[in-house]
Amino acid sequence: MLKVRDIAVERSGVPVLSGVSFDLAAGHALILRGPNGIGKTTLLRTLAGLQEPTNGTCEFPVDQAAYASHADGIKTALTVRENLSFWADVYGNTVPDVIWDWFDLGDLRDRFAGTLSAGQKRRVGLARLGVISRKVLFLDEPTVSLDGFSVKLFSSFMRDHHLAHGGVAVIATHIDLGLGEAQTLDLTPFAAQDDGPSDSDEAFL
Amino acid sequence: MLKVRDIAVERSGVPVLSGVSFDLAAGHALILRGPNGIGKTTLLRTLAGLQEPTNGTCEFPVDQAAYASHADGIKTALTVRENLSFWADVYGNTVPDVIWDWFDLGDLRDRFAGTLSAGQKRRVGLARLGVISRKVLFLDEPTVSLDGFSVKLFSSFMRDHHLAHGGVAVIATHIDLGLGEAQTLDLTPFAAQDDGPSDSDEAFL
Amino acid sequence: MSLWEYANPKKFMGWTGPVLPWAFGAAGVCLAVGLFWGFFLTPDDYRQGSTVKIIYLHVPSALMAINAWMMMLVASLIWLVRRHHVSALAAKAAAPVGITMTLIALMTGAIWGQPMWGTYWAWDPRLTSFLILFLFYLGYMALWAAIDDPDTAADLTSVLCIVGSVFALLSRYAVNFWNQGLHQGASLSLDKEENVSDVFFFPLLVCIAGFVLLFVALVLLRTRTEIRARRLRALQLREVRT
Amino acid sequence: MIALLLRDLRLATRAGGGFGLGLVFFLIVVVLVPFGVGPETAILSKIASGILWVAALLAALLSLDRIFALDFEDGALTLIATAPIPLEAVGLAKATAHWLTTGLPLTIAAPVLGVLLQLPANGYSFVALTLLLGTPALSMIGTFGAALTVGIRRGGLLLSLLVLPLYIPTLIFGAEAARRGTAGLDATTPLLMLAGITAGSIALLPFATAAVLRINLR
Amino acid sequence: MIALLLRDLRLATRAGGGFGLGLVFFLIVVVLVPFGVGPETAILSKIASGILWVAALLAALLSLDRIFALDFEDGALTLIATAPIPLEAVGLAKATAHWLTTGLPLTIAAPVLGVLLQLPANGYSFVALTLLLGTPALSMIGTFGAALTVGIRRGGLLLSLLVLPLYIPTLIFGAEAARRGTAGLDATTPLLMLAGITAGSIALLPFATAAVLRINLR
Ligand code: HEM
Ligand SMILES: Nc1ncnc2c1ncn2[C@@H]1O[C@H](COP(=O)(O)OP(=O)(O)OP(=O)(O)O)[C@@H](O)[C@H]1O
Ligand SMILES: Nc1ncnc2c1ncn2[C@@H]1O[C@H](COP(=O)(O)OP(=O)(O)OP(=O)(O)O)[C@@H](O)[C@H]1O
Ligand SMILES: [Mg+2]
Ligand SMILES: [Mg+2]
Repeated sequence: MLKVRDIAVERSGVPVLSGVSFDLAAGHALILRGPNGIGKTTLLRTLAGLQEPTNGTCEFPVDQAAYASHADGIKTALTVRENLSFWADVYGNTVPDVIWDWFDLGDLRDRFAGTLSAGQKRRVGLARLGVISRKVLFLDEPTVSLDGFSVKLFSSFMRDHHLAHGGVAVIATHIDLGLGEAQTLDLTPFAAQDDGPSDSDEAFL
Repeated sequence: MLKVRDIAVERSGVPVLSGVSFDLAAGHALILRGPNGIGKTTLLRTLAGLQEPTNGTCEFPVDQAAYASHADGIKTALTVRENLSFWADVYGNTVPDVIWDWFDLGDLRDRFAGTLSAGQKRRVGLARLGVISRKVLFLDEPTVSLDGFSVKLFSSFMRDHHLAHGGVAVIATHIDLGLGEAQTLDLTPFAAQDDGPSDSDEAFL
Repeated sequence: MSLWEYANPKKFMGWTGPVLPWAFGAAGVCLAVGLFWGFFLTPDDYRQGSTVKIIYLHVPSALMAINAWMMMLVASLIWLVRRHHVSALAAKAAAPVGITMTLIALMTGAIWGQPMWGTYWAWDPRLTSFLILFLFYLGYMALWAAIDDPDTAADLTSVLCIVGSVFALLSRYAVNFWNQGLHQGASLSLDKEENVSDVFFFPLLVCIAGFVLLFVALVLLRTRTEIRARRLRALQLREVRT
Repeated sequence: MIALLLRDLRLATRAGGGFGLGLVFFLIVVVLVPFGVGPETAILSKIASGILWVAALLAALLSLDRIFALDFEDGALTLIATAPIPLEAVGLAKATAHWLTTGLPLTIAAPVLGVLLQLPANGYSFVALTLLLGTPALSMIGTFGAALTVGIRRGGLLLSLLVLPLYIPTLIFGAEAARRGTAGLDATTPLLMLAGITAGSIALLPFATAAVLRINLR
Repeated sequence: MIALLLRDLRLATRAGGGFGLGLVFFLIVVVLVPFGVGPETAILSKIASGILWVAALLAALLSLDRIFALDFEDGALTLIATAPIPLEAVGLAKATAHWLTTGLPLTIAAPVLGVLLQLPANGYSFVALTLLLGTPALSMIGTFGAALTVGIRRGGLLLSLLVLPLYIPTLIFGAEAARRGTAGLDATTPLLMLAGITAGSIALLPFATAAVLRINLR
């Protein structure tokens, strides 16, 4: 469902990763690992279409993809429910009632998002994924600030509601998500050569 | 060195925790645990003096205390070195040369902080603690976004350079820091009574 | 039992409940008498014709506009020093009443200005300082509205009210210096020489009394509403936690 | 697109959302000018329509940085950009929300504030008409400018700098039409030009806005 | 305190830092006014000193929200508040940095821009003098306002609303002194008042600023 071939990415003109390839069949997740600054965020942004790869190709149903970044994009002046319905509207869905249970948000439904704790906010950010129901997810450190229980909520959402229905996911994380069967890709070996100038700098060399 | 007695805290007029007491002798750390939204952040803010406790007392050498929040307070338009020297100046210190090794920042010294990855930024935020050299530290999820190696850097900084020199630290975290000997305090039992209105709402009920 | 006890929200609700209808009643009677007397039982002015009768709305509202701010200043100080919630809420409650008074004074003045000075507006010092007062009210209310946490809002608006008062005084002086005006000088004073003639004066006094009473009644009413809103909030917050 | 528009309007009317503050700023600029210039009626009434236009422009300008920056900072913009709405529609929705919360209230308030500046009697309708025609262009151009500066933290003043030259044609024709109208002269040509600028901006700038957003989110 | 001041100055001069943008805004307002008001010399030279003051005030106003909001958003303000600098000193340092990056450049630029507005010859020194005396008050009052609204996301326009009435006395005395000076009249009283306001603000407002910051960080 997701096919990445020999992709190379750069950040602000500095090459970051190169030669990354992987395949992901429906129902599978890929965990991106690697030390800080290796380029996980950059790779995910590229897959999500926010920046162009400098080399290589990736194939997947673009209209089925969604991206979740470090930042949650939650509006502090809207309630949790309003935040989620906005995303539902944008993606032409409605907010399914089960979402409140999936992410343990029942009690927080009508709280202003600005008054949530770090982890509660993050849960709302993740609930967005359940609302938009896209098949191809690119997630950047989704479990930051979450306690152990919430991490479990997230993994069971991924396993039972996303992957089980034929979704795929590429997830950058530093912790163990408990998605036992997921493939892992350590990006360390793909770090770009220092001497490879970027496409646009190359012209001046 | 740090003595907290029967402290109660609230957030925006809602009681969050009550009856929290603990003692911390020089050279010891306390790990705060508890599910998202239990009140770790609120407790740390109270200890750091940003808000008043609604009850109870805490005693520690105030002029030796420092606080590190979820957010790093790093100026993206300054270089890493400039960021750290600012904090050194504010606390009347200079930036010790060892700091670059402690937090593996040698290569990033003259990068603008805005061009760092999430984890690199966090390392700079932590390096601030080494720069200001205060004895009593209140740390809110210091290892968010850090990879395993950086978490180890942080724990050895805490153990070998902070606690070993008679410092104390109260640390809220969801992961295992590997500070083996540290006490742990789970805040779950201290959640404030549901019917205990805050001082200022009380008058209206 | 100290006087402060009456400022406890529950006590306050207790004693204001019965007082409120009387306050409104008295305000109604004074206004009815004063305005009727003023509008129908006094002669037209020899220069201004019947337009002079606007004075029965204009002067009382102008006085109350200033006094409302004074009251807010006192209430803010009490909140900062003694932290009495009712005091903060009373200041909050007085602002919309005060701004309405300011607007009435401005509008009646403008309507009066057209026949008198041939223009709705002139940058006369008195008028100008009222406009500035209006801005202060607006800022004060906007700050209340912008902050969710009621205690924080009370603290911040109190500081704003105090700092604002100093600058309002300064503006009053500045404006006087800046432009010599068209507007009447003070014509209500103990010094009889300067006063308007008695025919206008007595109904005016009754109207002023009516406005004072109306102000008190409205502020009490609104303070009660604010207290209830706070109570509701407290209950909701408790709800959220259970 | 409607969802986005509704959300923006809702956000604007929430606490701290800034609805009405553009209006207040307009009011305050209009009030300040006499303090600076002095209270003489003769001078004030001559400059009234021009000052109203400049003040409306500044008020519109000041609320521009809210258009995208908030969504950018909390990450919502990235998510919106990867959502199934064309970025052109996003630009248009944002501009519409800006106009509804700023341009329209300004247009309604301008005649009232004209009193303070001693605007001559027949100026009221012209000031209102020109603002009604011109403010949509201000919102659309401003949205483009906001999209240009969205990556820059607190680009507020840079934004003003970029947008103001783009505003000048609108200002010239708008203020000229208002001035001619107030003075009882024929104002057809500037009015037509004003309408043309507005129509052109709305037709073309959403595409530029989308292009620029795409680059800034890269 | 010096460390904070130096940091703020350095940040201001970095990319996107906003140094000089206040100045540019000032320039642009001054340029816009003739477009709005029309080009007649007689009118322009009468309103020149007043418009310069109003424009300077607006430029100062627009850069106010940078004073605390950036530090608040990235958490630096909380850390500074728990650092061993009294908050009063923080307020003063912030106001000083604001003045050095905005008030001072404006003062220097104003006489130059006076040319565009046909300022009469003997007005230049008075405009510069009054701005030099008055802009520190604008920075200090503005810092207080910025501290007041720091908890509110993008409180920019609310900030303007709160600060503008506080600016009025400064504006009146400043503009009046400049006008009288330009017209060759005696300007001693307004100049003294202006100096008084500046001195008073600097003496007292840091305390109010600190109080308000403490509340907002709670
Ligand atoms: C928008 C315009 C106006 C405003 C804001 C305004 C404001 C005020 C204020 C604040 C007072 C109370 C003075 C005091 O007792 O301290 C007052 C009183 C008065 N005004 Fe006006 N005024 C306006 C227009 C006018 C006009 C057009 C007239 C008629 C010529 C007028 C006639 C009076 C008179 C006779 C008093 C009573 C004087 C006194 O008792 O002090 N006003 N006005
Ligand atoms: N805005 C930027 N401008 C320039 N360089 C950047 C920028 N953001 C990140 N970089 C650099 O690009 C490289 C890859 O960063 P990226 O954010 O992709 O890392 P990451 O693997 O996500 O790290 P982390 O685990 O810390 O989030 C790093 O060396 C980083 O310093
Ligand atoms: N700004 C705020 N206004 C009102 N309530 C808040 C605010 N911030 C947090 N809360 C509430 O206060 C309680 C305690 O929050 P706090 O941030 O202290 O939790 P935490 O233990 O740090 O959680 P996390 O692990 O998610 O960071 C939570 O129920 C939260 O919803
Ligand atoms: Mg990353
Ligand atoms: Mg927390």
